[in-house]
Amino acid sequence: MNLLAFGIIAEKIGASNFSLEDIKDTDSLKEKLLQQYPTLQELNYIVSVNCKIAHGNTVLDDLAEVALLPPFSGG
Amino acid sequence: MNLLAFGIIAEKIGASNFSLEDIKDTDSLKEKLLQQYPTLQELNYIVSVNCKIAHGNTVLDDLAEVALLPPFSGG
Amino acid sequence: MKHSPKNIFVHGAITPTKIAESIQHHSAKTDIGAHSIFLGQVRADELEGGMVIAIDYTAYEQMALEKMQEIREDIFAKYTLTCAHVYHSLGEVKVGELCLFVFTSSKHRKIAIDACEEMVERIKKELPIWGKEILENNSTSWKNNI
Amino acid sequence: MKHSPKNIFVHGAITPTKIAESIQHHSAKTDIGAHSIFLGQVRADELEGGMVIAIDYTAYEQMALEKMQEIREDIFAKYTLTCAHVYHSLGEVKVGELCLFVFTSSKHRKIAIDACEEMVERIKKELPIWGKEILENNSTSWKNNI
Repeated sequence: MNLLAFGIIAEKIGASNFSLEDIKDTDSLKEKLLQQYPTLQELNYIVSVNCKIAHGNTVLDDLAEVALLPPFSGG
Repeated sequence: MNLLAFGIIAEKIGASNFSLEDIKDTDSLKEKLLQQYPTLQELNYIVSVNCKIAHGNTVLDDLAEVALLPPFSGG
Repeated sequence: MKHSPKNIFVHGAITPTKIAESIQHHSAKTDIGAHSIFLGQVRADELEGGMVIAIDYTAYEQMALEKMQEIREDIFAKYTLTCAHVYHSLGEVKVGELCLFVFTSSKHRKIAIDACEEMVERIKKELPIWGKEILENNSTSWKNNI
Repeated sequence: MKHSPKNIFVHGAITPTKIAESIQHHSAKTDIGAHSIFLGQVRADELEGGMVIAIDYTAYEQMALEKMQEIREDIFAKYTLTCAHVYHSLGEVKVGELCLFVFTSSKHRKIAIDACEEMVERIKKELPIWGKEILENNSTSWKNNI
């Protein structure tokens, strides 16, 4: 599954575009991310699926555009 | 006493600068104005003395700058 | 010591260029985070005598400037502003042109926005300025803010 | 039918000239009586690592444009606006330069002012945009809107 990362998350991961295997939902995504990138522990972020914020645990389709979004700071 | 008139009051009186004799306070000013300019009857206006709005009946000094101000409509 | 009141009156319409220049002047004030601007534009209202094509503004200038100074002092006492600017037209302003420009700047947006709104309300209510609407058939009608 | 979202992003700072042009374009809309404008300016904040000299903005552009379209539709449903425009910078914006321009127009002032303020609040809170503050020693710090 392809993932997009933004802001401080992209900085910690070292990429704004990367992939992870065997992700069935947003909870397992977060778990896997923590295993692979322990520095994410201290960061807040939300997950969007096809440009909509995922509320609660959301099943992920391999074709969905999934993104990791730290707190917004536009303006 | 010299008087300034603005907006629709100046239009009704036909001058933006005119004088009236024997005015001791704002009540007598309003009375005198009505006698001389009966069309003011239908108009709302307030009186300012030296650029301050006169509240209630106010004694007038011959050297004061007295003005007749219809409702404001700036902006 | 009392400051002598700042002039706010400009003859004729306020131009977009003047607004751009005014914004540009603030780029040197690097503690500003937010600007709030209000612009009044002359509207082609349909009155009984026909369409409005312009408004002719007159003011009791000395009283308006003294009152504006008082409003400015109240606003600066209430809000932490970096600066505040007000311009109002005198004379004829055509439909579609600008007659009022209120501009506040602050470190934070809420302060700039609230101060700008309060200034606009007070300017409309308290400044001795009168607008005479000129209609397409050349008849006139005194504007009423109520 | 769903409209395709309007672009709001501009590369680098928003110039006062662009703002003047945007105001000028509204002179033909003669039912407008009031414009409300909000401008965000990059502030020289003092952080632990030193002074902020610029902010580098990035966005999840597609999501931001879709969300902005939703905000725009909500605002038009709630307020009787003639028009509303939003521009946000991407890339580097220096201290003193403008990064956000929100512009609403209406027949009456209260509507334009309230709609502008609500748009600004929602833009800051809901658009996936990130500002990275660049300090004078070239270190960086991710901006936090809270």
